[in-house]
Amino acid sequence: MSEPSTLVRAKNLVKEFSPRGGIFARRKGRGVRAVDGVSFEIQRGETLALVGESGCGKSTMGRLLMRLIEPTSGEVDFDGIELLKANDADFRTIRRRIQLIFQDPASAFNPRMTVGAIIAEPMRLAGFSRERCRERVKELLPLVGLADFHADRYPHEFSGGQRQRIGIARSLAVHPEFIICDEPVSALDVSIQAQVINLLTDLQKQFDLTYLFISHDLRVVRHIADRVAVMYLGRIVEIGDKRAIYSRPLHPYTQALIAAVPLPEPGRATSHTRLTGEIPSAQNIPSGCRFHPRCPYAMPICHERDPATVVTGDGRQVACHLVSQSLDIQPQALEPQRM
Amino acid sequence: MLMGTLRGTPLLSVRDLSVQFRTDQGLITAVDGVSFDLRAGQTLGIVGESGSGKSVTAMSLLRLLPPATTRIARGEILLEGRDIIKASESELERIRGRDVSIVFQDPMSSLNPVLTIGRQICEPLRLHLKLSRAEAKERAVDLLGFVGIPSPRESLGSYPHQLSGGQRQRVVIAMALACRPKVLIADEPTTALDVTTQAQILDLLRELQSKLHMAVILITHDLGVVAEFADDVLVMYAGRMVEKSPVSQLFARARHPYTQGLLNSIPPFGDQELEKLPAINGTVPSPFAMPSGCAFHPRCTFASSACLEAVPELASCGPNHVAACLRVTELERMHA
Amino acid sequence: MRTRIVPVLAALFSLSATTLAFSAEKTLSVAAAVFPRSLQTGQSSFAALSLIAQTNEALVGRDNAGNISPGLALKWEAVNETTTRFHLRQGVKWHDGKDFTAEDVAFTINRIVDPKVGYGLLARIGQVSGAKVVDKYTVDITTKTIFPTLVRGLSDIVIEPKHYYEQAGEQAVIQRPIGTGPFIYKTYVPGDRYELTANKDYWGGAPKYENLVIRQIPEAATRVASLIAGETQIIEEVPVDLIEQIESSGRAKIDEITTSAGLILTYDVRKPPFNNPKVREAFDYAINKPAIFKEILKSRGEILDGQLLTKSTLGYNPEIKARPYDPEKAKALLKEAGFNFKTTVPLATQSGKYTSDVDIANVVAGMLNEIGVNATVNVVEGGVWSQMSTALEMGPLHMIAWYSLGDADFSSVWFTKLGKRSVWINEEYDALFTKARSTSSEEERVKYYNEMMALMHKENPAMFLFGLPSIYAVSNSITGFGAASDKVLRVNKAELK
Amino acid sequence: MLRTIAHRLTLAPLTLLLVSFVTFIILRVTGNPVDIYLDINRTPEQVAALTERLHLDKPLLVQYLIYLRDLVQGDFGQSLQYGGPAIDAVITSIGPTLRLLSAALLLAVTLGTVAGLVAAVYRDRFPDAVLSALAVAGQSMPSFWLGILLIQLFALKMQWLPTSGSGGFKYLILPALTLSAVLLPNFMLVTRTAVLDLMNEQFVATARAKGLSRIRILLTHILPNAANPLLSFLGIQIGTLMGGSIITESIFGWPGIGRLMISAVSNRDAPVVLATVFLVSITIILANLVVDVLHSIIDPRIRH
Amino acid sequence: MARSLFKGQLKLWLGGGFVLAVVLMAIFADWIAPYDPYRQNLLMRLKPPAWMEGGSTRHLLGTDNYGRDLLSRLIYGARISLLVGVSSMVLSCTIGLVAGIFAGYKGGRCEQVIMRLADAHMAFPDILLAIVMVAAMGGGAFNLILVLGISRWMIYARVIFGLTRSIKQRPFVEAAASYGAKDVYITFRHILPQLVPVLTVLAALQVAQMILQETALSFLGLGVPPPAATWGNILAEGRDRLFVAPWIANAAGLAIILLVLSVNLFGNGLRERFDPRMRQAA
Repeated sequence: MSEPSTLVRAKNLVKEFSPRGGIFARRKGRGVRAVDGVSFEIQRGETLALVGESGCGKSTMGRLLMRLIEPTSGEVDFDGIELLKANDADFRTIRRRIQLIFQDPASAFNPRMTVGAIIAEPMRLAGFSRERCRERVKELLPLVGLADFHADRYPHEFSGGQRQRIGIARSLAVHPEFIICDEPVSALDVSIQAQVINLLTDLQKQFDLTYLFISHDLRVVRHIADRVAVMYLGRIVEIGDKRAIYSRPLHPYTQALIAAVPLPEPGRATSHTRLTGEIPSAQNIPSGCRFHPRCPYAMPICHERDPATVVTGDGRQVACHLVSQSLDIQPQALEPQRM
Repeated sequence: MLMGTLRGTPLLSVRDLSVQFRTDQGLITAVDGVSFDLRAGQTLGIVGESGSGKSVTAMSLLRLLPPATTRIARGEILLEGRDIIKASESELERIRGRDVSIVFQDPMSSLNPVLTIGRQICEPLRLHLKLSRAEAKERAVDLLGFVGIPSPRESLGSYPHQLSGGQRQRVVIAMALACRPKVLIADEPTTALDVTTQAQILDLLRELQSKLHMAVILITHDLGVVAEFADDVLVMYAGRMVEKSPVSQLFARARHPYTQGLLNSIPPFGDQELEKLPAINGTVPSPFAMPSGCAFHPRCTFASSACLEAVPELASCGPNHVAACLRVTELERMHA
Repeated sequence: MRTRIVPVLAALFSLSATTLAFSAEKTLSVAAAVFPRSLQTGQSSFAALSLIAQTNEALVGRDNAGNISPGLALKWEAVNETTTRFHLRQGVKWHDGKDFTAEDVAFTINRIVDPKVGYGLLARIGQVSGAKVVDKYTVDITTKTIFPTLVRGLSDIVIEPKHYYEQAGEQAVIQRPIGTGPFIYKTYVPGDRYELTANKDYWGGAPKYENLVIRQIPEAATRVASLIAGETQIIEEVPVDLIEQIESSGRAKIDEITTSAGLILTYDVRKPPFNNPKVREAFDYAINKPAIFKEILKSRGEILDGQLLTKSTLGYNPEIKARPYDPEKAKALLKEAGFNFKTTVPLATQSGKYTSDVDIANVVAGMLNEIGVNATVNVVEGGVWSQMSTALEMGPLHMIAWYSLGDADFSSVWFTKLGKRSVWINEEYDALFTKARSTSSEEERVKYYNEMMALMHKENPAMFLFGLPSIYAVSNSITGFGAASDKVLRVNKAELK
Repeated sequence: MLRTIAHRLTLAPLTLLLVSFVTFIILRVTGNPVDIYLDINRTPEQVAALTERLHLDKPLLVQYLIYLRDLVQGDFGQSLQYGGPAIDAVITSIGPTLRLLSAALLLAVTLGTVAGLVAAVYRDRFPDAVLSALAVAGQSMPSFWLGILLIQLFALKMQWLPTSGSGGFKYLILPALTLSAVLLPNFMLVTRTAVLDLMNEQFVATARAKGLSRIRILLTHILPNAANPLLSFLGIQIGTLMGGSIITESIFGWPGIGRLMISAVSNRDAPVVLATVFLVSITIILANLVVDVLHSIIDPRIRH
Repeated sequence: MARSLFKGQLKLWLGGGFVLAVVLMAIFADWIAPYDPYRQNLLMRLKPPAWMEGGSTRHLLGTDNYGRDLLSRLIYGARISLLVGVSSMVLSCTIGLVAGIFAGYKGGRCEQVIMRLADAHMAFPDILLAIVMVAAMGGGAFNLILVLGISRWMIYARVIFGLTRSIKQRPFVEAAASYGAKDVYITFRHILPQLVPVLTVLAALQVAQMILQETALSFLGLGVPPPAATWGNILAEGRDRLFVAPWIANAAGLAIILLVLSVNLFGNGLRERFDPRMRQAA
């Protein structure tokens, strides 16, 4: 790992999906804020895991970072370059340095293309010669544990794990620095999951890659991440070092999340905190702290005021009134999370 | 009334169950020689990866597989001594939903989208218990309250899409429990749910089981869920059972290399950190190209030449513990 | 759901049942091929007159053979060269009970001759200048010149009630006509049916049945089927091919009559190739008229003798004979004329307007093909046809029939400047026509007519094909009905068995 | 639900505008009504009067706008063919057409649903093979020939039914049969596919696990769900059915809107053609609205 | 399963074979047809087919009203039916494809405009539009192709729109976009190839519809004008002679149903081959 320096910095990212409407019926109304003012940094060479339950906005977040979805507002800084303001040519070269690995390896490929063509596609789009593409494919296949002859086959001839390897090979094709892994193993069987996770960590070491690892599986995240960001309803509620978060989660949601993980330890006491209710729809976000309706420790202030993000002693950032109070910080003294 | 069977004698007894599918490419054996016993109040976890035959086993228990393409090739399914395989369609209809119920993975698609949940819960009540419309409705309200649906009476008129995922699964469970079945089969009941919801549903199931003293078959791919929930565990691989034991024993001392591999490949959650996860190499075999001998041998680090030839039988390797591995004793010695 | 849908459907079906409110025994059903667009008087189609004549009558009657008889006028005499006096039938009542008087006649005639009205049949009495009431039952009609065809022309002009026009207006008259005729208007559904009830007080004797329904069934085969199935008792425009079928069914018989219509193929003589008389002559030689007459018309009607007029029409020239069928000569003539065989020659015709019209057009085109002419058939719909004929742009060839009503004047007029329909203008012909119109001597008129026919035969403004038959099929259960040479339905004397 | 109805309602004026515009322009460009309706004996006064009445001296677009203005006031213009208001002719004709359509629809829907259910239940077995083969044959059958065959058989040979025209119930049978054949095969196939698809649904397995019999599942679980795709299909097919009625009407001399349309078109009676086109579109839009409402009655997901 | 595969195969061969035979027949009509289809012979009018009383082997299927050989006319008639059927399909397919991809890919206002147009058009019977247009523009093969082509574009547009939109949401399109692929590239490389199977099946089935539509218009007298030998014309002429010469209408009717049936079989066979679960598209 090289010297810690920031590769990606997201600041106050917001994505609001506008409501659907016809040409005549432009319905007035609030859009859905899938991502609501998210800021974080990723250091070069590290793995930041973004965890949360379905609908919390973590996948949208990943796509905002590479402008696959255009953010409504906010800033993304990649290696010192303001991504959202970059012109087309600049953006094209930057985009090559950021790659995405998809959750469902079955649908991530055009079923009518051979594996070779699939892996070569990013290169061809980047203007590589046919010859170089072929060579690079030959390099990449063994790298991800596949054989040369696989290049002429079609995706449907492969198993799920193998397909994810193809996806990884494709994402590596143009020598990226930053890879966004969107639930890369959640569609795989347990025994295959481990293989792919190992591959990802090997590659990270080999090519000095930086990962944003999006997942709902806290066990996998526990293994692969350096730092963890927990998202709830479009916000990051807690972000910090993996060990700190897993050993002593501060935000009640993080606590509940970790407590809910079923562990292969029969007889373990099950007296852990259970959340009631379920994650509300992003269309009607609760007032105040958006977690308060499910929070076992909710206080009157939680109903009214959006908690500000505070930094704890171990460098963690948490957005919770309870934490702020225990730290004895006046919430109003802090800069609000979003302008 | 659930005490009709004495503790100790099995409520459900499956012997050498084999199920075959007719496909375009020919006949395949999806489940081969599965046997287990289930007593009232007991929970059996069936664990396996996709294609291991665990869901097919579950569906066969109620003979829910389409007869046009499936065939139960061998075996017996004895429910309180009656063989379900020999039962007529009308006998089956009496058993289903009354003696044995099933909960599927995806609560959304398990519910008919155009019928109210009240109507769907009342269906088995009216059918099996011959309740009147009003009686059934009252029972449905009770049931919904029982599974933790807030304001159950109002919910009767709701449609599935108006509920959240967790509530839907609660409704499905209420439906399955409507006639107080002796056996509840839960086929990946929490896979489609979020972690926090999964925890809630598992808690609910556990609570219901202890209240109703049902036998539960829990089918899952998640060893963590099994560890929290089951009394006994049956591990399946490529259609065959490879190991069966009480849950504590399995997690403490798995005997089959596959089970061991499976346990090892779960990322640890405690304080220890691993550079690399111990993964099982290779992939699950296709049902059309089953390896000879032990189906696991191509992926097994301990495979010997014998494993290529003989299909291992289940052999006892401890109290209530069986495993289907030729080298189970050798390995035991190796580890010791 | 079911409970709500059923009554709605039941209502829909019962609705359809109520339209059949007539008792079948007392109803005469007639199937017509063509319906007019409305019941407006003055439309120059026989289809219109045939419907209008059920309710309204003319001063002068006309029978199936075309003979003139007293109608609403009992008798008439010339007062001077340009005035004719009509003595009206007394005691005739309109359907609303009002008396029919000379006022009505004067009103009708004076209305028609007003050019602003645009009365389509005005040409029938084109020379009339007006009408004057002499007394309640006497009226004088004056003409601009001597007008020998006045009386015959009046047989096409129905008299309309003055009081009704004044009370209700023209639209109402069209929507719900009132007449003196044997039948009273009940409903008219354009394109479908005209329902009438018998006029019990008809001066000519009440019809022997209660209701008359005239249905439009455009498809000939369906018309025949309806007759054989007993749904209709009389059908018009029987296609010649089906005659045998009807006769062999044992349920109906054929009644036919030769009409006064001459079916001709008109050339556009203003433009090439038909501005060349040799081409027109060649075409005449190319068509085997006797073969068509025998095979297509099954020898019904007649072959025109090289002239516009049928044999029974006043003015028929017995000396003219049709040019014989001689394809070799036709080819030779065409070559001589430098005819361009590559150009297409479309032949415009209407469909179902005249007996076997499309068939004849197709066969003619086929025969032209035989001599190397690239002829095609262009079946033109009614609306387009009238558009084309108004613009006098019918294309190089078009097929049409002119009715003479027994007197050459009525059909030969269409080739004069006065008739406005001809692209062939011949001063000599026009002069002869004017002379014929201006003499009161029938002998002289015939002489002029004969000369006109001879001139036309020589000049060939059109190919003269056939005198058309009018073929009806009548159920055996009907008596007292006969085929009409003018295609006007006369059913008031019919009886249902 | 309100959304779909609102969608329909915004679509309605668009459809009407579009359809009337296209028809208006086509008809105006291709024939001058003055030439059609005033014959050679016309007077200049008449020409001037008609030209003014029909605004023919104005630019085409202005003519259309004037037409629209009159339309809004309920004035479709005078029929050139029949003299009276154009809309009257259309209204007299739409009754028989609706009668024919509803009879055909009833036939097609009942027979199609039953046949589709049977085919689905006996999937890949003899009844399915026969019904599916018949359906494909039916799809390939030109309705006009079917009409002709029916006339040959039932009217000419057996003489059971009238050949054409309108009147009592007997007159309705053959046209309704012919018209229903336009829809029936497709309706059956859609039913079959829908039912087969639904049979694979998890909730059907759940219902079976509850102990419900197959027939009960078919009736109480599958059919209500199948109604959904079937209704959508019906919505799309209403136009086709309307189109089919034009041909059917001309075969059987049924005095409906189709025959009126054909005669109006060939006589260049623009006001009647436009009024017909307008009413047909409105009928289809209304029918689709009914379908939408039924949709929402059957499917709670749409309702909420 | 294997049985149904075979069934699909059988449909494909049976349907395709007959269609091919008709195509060859149409192309080589000059050699195959025993007579000139336009050659009249008044003495041989309305002769029944060879197997009926009064028929002769000189005219296998009998003659029509003008003594023209019915078999020859049917053989030549295939030309028009196929020409109009295929050409109008190509036209409407092209319009629909472009509109559908555009609407499905671009979305937004573009989608609104195109799909509302398609909806509006859908709410209007295509035959009605065809009647108005043909009546105004006149018959003839070219006009017919134009009219039929325009009258059905929205069927393709709707199917293609739906497919494009769903393909666009598939991750591989997103993947391509993430490498900086431009819209045109994505359309041609990733979307079009996915559309091919559906489009092929739809097109095949639509040819059948187009042939039916052409014959329907000809039957109403709005098709290619006589004396052109088209199946619709023959049927319309035959209808007027159902009493005396039912074989004319029936021969043409049979020809139409056989061709349309084979095209349908072929299309269904294709559908089962490409995707047994593909929805009723047409």
